[in-house]
Amino acid sequence: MSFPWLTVLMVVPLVGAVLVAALPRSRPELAKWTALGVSLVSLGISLAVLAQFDLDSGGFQLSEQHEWIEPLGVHYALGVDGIGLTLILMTTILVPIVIVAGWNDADGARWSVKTFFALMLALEGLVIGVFAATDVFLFYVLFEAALVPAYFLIGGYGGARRSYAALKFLMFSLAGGLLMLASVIGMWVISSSQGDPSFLLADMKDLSVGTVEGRWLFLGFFIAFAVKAPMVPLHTWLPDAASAATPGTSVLLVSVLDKLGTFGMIRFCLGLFPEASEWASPVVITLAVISILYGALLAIGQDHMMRLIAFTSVSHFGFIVLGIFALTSQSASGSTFYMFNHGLSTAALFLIAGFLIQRRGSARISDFGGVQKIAPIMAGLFLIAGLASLSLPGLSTFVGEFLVLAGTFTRSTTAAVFATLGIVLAALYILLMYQRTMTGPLREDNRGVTDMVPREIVAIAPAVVLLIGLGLFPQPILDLVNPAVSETLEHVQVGDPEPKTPSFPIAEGSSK
Amino acid sequence: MTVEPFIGLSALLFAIGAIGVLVRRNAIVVFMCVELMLNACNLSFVTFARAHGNLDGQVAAFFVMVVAAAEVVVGLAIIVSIFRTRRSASVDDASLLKL
Amino acid sequence: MTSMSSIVLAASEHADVVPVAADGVFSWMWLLVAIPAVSAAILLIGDGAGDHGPLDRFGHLLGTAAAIASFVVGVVGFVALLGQDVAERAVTQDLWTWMQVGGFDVTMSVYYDQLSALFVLLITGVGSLIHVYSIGYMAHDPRKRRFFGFLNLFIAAMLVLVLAGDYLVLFLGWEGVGLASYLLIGFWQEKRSAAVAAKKAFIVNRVGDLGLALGIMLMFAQFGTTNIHEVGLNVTNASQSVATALGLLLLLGACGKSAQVPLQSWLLDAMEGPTPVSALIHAATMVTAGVYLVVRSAAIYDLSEVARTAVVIVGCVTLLFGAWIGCAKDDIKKALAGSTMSQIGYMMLAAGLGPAGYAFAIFHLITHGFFKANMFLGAGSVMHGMNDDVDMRHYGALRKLMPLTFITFAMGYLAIIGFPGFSGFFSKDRIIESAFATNFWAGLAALLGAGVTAFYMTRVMILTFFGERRWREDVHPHESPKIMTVPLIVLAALSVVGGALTFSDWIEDWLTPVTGSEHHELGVPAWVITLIIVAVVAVGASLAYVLFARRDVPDTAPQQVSVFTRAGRADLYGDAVNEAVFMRPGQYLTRSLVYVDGTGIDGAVTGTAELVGDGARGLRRLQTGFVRTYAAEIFGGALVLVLALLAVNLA
Amino acid sequence: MSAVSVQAIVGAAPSPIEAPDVDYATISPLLIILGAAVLGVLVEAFVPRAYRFVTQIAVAVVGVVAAFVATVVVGAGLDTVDGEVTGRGGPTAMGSLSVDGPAVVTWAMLLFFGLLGVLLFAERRLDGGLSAFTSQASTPPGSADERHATRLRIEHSEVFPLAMFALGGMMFFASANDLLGMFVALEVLSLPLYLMCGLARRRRLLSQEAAMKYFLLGAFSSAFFLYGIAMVYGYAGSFGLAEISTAVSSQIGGQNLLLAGMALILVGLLFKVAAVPFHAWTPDVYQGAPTPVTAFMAAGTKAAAFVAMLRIFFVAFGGARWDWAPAVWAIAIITMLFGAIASIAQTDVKRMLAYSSIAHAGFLLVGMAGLTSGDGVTSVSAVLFYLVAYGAAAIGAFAVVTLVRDAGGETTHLGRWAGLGKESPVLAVAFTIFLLSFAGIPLTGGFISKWSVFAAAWDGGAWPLVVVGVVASALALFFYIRVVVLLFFAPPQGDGPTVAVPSPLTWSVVAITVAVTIVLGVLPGPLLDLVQQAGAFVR
Repeated sequence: MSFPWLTVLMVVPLVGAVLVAALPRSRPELAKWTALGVSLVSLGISLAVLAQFDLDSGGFQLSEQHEWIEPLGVHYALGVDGIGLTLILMTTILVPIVIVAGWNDADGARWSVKTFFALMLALEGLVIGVFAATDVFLFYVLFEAALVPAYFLIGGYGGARRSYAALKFLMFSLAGGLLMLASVIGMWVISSSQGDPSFLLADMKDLSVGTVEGRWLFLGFFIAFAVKAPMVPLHTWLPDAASAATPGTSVLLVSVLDKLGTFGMIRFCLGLFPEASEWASPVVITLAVISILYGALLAIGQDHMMRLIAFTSVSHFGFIVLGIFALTSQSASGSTFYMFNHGLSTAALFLIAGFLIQRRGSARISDFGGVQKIAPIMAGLFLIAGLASLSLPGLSTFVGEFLVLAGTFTRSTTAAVFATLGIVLAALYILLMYQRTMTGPLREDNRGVTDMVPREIVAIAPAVVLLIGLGLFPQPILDLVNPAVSETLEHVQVGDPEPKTPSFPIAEGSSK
Repeated sequence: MTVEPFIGLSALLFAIGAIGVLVRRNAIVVFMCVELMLNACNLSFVTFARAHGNLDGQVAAFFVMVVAAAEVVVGLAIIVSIFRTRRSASVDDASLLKL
Repeated sequence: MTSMSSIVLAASEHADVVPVAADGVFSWMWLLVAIPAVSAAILLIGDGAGDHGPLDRFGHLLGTAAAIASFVVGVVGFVALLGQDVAERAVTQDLWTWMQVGGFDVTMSVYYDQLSALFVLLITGVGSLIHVYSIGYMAHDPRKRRFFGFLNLFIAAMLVLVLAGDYLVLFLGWEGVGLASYLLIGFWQEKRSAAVAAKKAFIVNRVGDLGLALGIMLMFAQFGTTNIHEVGLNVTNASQSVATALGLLLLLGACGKSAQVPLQSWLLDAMEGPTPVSALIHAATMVTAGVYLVVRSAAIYDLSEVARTAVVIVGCVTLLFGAWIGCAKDDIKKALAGSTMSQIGYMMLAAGLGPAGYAFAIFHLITHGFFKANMFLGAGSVMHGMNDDVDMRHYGALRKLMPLTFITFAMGYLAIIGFPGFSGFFSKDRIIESAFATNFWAGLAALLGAGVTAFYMTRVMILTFFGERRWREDVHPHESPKIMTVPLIVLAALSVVGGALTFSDWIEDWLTPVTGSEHHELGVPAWVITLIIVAVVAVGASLAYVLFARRDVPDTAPQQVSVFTRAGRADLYGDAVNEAVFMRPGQYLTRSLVYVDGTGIDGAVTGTAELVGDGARGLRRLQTGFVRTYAAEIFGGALVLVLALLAVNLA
Repeated sequence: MSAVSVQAIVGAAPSPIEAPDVDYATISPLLIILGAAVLGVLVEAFVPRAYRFVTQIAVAVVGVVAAFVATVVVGAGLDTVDGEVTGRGGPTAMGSLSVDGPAVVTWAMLLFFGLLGVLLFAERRLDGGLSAFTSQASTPPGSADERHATRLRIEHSEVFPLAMFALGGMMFFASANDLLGMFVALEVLSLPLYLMCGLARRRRLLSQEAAMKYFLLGAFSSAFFLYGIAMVYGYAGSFGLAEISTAVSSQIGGQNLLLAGMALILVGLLFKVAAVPFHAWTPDVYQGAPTPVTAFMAAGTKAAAFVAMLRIFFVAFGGARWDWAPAVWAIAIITMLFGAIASIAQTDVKRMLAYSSIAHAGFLLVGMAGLTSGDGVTSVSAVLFYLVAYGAAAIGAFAVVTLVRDAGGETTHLGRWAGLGKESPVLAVAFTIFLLSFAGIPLTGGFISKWSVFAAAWDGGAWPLVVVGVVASALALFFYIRVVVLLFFAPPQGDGPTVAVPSPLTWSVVAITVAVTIVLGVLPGPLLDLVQQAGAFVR
């Protein structure tokens, strides 16, 4: 057994969480620094994992496997493929950013500062575990367990209506999780009816599941993931949660936790129920397109900044799901890449909006105006984040979005055309928000708004750098993702559609 | 001689007992109705014992009596203590625990 | 084998263009983009240093230097290209793989050929001049550094656009210039009107981009590639309908960028930006990107009659539309903007004529770049002297006080109306000719447009420089500093001699490998057409003279005017239409959706919760606390149970 | 004294009475507990009052521990049998008891609960050095005598022998192999509980009322049970489960007797496990009874009754499965939904726990829909696991309830629990863990138990039950989570709840139950193995 990299990667934040929680309540600064340190260490470890990951040999790597609950065939099994690793990286990158950005968010909250950061680390650890789990049972357990810290982050540190939002979030997720539980049990029964039960993803993939029951079981998983994702009409928890929680929490919620849903769709819906996934894809694609347009239109209609951003995420998740169920290598890789970048761009948006709200004491867009004049740096970064959100070419979000659309186009032109309308709406909601908050004559009651302090700049800078850098050089991550995606699609047994026009014989010495 | 009449009688007794439990207020009477139900059971035990030609049922009857006696002890203890508290043996007065 | 050769024959003449790998000078073409990009980055990140760092003192110099440097590279490249023999004038260099997934493979490549070369010169050349001009024009703006940063950003993006070897890379530049234009239109952000105009420009452009993006997707779906050259080759195998669809989608994109009907509405508002921006982006370069796109995609349009016709119609409509607006505006910049629309209409029209017109489209594009930039800068110079007043009714008799501005502006004027011998004369003449040669009505529209152009430009000229002074009290007109006038002089010179490009059909021959060429024979000899044109122009000009030079000009715009004028002042109701058709319904839609989301979807959830709650309270009431009720429940339950089981048996 | 021996006497008239041969070693746990109970009675009689309480504790604890050891020994010694079902152990004591795998496991479980219960009974630090039980049950509440008795610090140490009797009855109930034995066991376990319910020191009116309600309804339902037995006897001519099952599978005619009998027996058992519509007593009794008793009762009675139910219906009525299964399904569904929904509107912690116990009865009934035997997750193994996890959590939860107090003793109104998270984080976390276990959140015992009953049911083809179960869990979740919100997020009322500092006794109970809940969630393997090794019932 080689060195258990993934276990370490998962355990370090958890241990860190315990450590931070154990620190004396009277020393909040110490807790903050410790948390930051731990998160940076796990970032380092994740990079080490990346370094060990072999791009050429696909499949799951750095795998670990131990018997856990022998009678049920449950294993403690971890392993990463390109998709999982990408999302793990996203998580480990985002958590330090969030910690630095939310440095003072917990001060003066009803709960202690240390708990705030402890919960963040706990969430990080559990989420990493989910991304790395290769045992369905383990996945389910961690998937549900991750809710607990998130729940307390919302309910313990949010603004008004936080406990309502927390409860709503938890209820939606748990209800979805229970449906998934039913499906998991179903899978187990099938597996035990075909020899010794085993929850290993590899074993469950090979089960022969009847068409009809396969579709029912698929539904159980899919709904759970659709709640997380969140897809219309199961999205209503997100705006409430995002508007009630602290910006940092919202980031962890939308950028990290919600990815579990879309990740689960690739890993489990496609992985366990290829037939059902293909069967369901028309409906899912329709829902995804609806999410895209619906989310965008509602975003345009919002006056609360956080709610607006939340709805933009509904729209973006529509793109991600669309890409996954279009079942082409372009769209699926695009979706995975999109997940990564959506994490960064949304994080930037939430955090900067958070700074703004914190300074002005109001989240209503109509309370702002002309901030650009006195806070140019904030305005600039906010604009970049916004442009990333409307996926401007040259920023990494564009790569993901275009891959999704192009891939979808080859599969379903109609869906692609309607989805593409989203880019116009995106421009609308972002630029409207920017115009109303940042530009125009400076309002008197906004004079108090100060520009970003170095700490905040340091927090946002990495995200911006990545957004631009990956916009021009996305290939490293795409190389990471492609093999995993193509394996998944082979498992689903769909190939990319061939170009419809026979290609013209290309003369010698041409560009390619 | 068939068993039906006896069974019918026992069923009747049982029903009377059950109805009594539902309609009477006095705890003592309610309790007596329960005893009546038990005795209805005894009757059918004995009847079936005859029908089957083995003694199990009759033995059972004895067990039931013993148990019933024990029940009386416990039951009366409880009822009496409540009576001493409330000066009333009506089961409807004791309805603080609800909702 | 035979089949393949037949395909080769089927392919239009672009097929025989074979890009050669870049070497020598050409392997440095990426510097064109890199220099301004880096400079832009430096200038913009300089923000971190606060607004009083060294960058704020020397930033504008850096920006200008970057533009000029990149111009030098452009010249070197152009000379080198002249040195190549014709077959090897399409040079391509793969820089890195942008994105590759499955069969989808996009390379960041430089594609430098005759067409790009001309554009590079235009962009960097005019760009540099305008940088220089801006040093003077923006001298007192506190955010000068950022302004030059944006200008550099624009130059870089525009060069990406014209050097792209792949439609997706072109799209990168395409949106890049859109962003730059957004930032520059809204440069004076504290003016709400500016901010709104900027947003409008970006969003209307996005609508166009919708077309371009879908076009690129269609290319991928059809040909499995988005490389411009390969698409050009493969499209010859595609069905008629595919070519048409591609053509129309690209046209939609072009309309957005080039402010062609129906996506014209943003250009006039865009005049909110600083005047150099209007000159560079909204006159000389960016707005012509649409024309570039069409010409670059010649291979596609060659195959679709329908698409070409659409282009022609858009061109004709816009050239009249713009001219009309130009006549009605009192704001000098808006008048010029209208004229820009109309001139680009000419280019579109030419491009729509196919191989017969591509070259002339580009030709007019270049000359227009010269004289329109010249006139905008001139207008800027005037405003500079008039305390940024833009209302021509407040001008008059400036020719004495601003001699240089007057002369240079006049050069531009003569060029645009097509005064014989000036650059505009040649380029416009060619277009109208070939228009007549292809389609009489198109030709007629173009001819009419020429007359109207003469009319409104003469009007501008007279109102601004002739007649008696109508200035406000506190205005003391004065000539602008050298730093501003020198660029004017250069551009004026170019406006005069720009026509030289066509001597001995140089530009046609130069572009032929890219665009192909064909010549429609006119029924009448060319000089007849030319005479007619000159006559029409003369009529337009003299009409304006009669209307505006003879009578004195009211200080405020008269309200009792013909419906034509009123319509023109209202931009022919373009905004009104947009508002009625898109904005209002959109707002209604969003508002109702917000309501639905709150009460409908979320309501369903909370409603269920409440329902359960009520159920719970109901059940709670069952627990009466009366032991006999409980007993009754037990008894009933027992009864039901017994009967149920018996029923199973009896049934 | 069982049916078989009776037959022997009558059968051959002249022959001498042969002594029934009983393998005392095998049933030693039972004997030890009953012995401890009797000893306890003697202690009451002879040990001076000063030492009585302590002595009783000693007797009880020693008895339980000894019985537990004996159980382990017996369990280790069970030999595997391969009949039509694989199992281990078998009938003993002339067939009146069946000491098989499930029985032994249940014994161990019950003894474990018993020990925890005794520890709670023994707690004396919470109420000014007095136990949770009234000084003299005979004195009217608030009377001078009562105050006098309290002043003299008189205490009811009878609860310990009573508890031992109840425990013995439960163990007997779980392993009785004929219906008559079961009836006796049922009464032996019930009668002491009736009394114990009435012994609360505080709020005696409620306590007495609870006792009376429990008693009357219990007697009422046991009458049904008995009448059912009578009918089944009439049908099969014997009380032995084995004989009955042969009759069920072979005999023709008299179906109605059988069916009615099964139904009535079911009534009696469903009453004990608190299934709808025979649940009505549960909230009132759980609330009124002294909390330690509630804890003991909640865990123990359910366990014993469920095992007995499984034994009767799988062993005796297994052949008629398709006659009773639908009824059980229906009741399971009603119970799950009722318990889940009704708990939402509760404002009293103890009542809330009562309703949750009703809901859990429903889930356990789902487990009954599984396979009777096999090497996977069978009904028996699933239900046994569930009972352990649920029992531990329930006892723990009630133990916490005993600690949250105000001037008037325990304060059980939910509103007063607001802000417990600040007052005593440890306690709040512990209670949360129990609630999460009830809700079936992963990494708690509740999750694995829910998981296994659902899996068993699905395996048995009852996937509709699983779906309803999932829905019910979702509903129940809403409630449990709301309580958690209350504990941590809601602003405390007034000065908030006060948490009494208990002796190590209660602490250890809380600690143990928390540990068990977590371990069963994280490492359920060993126990799952155990319950699966236990195999099926052997008749």
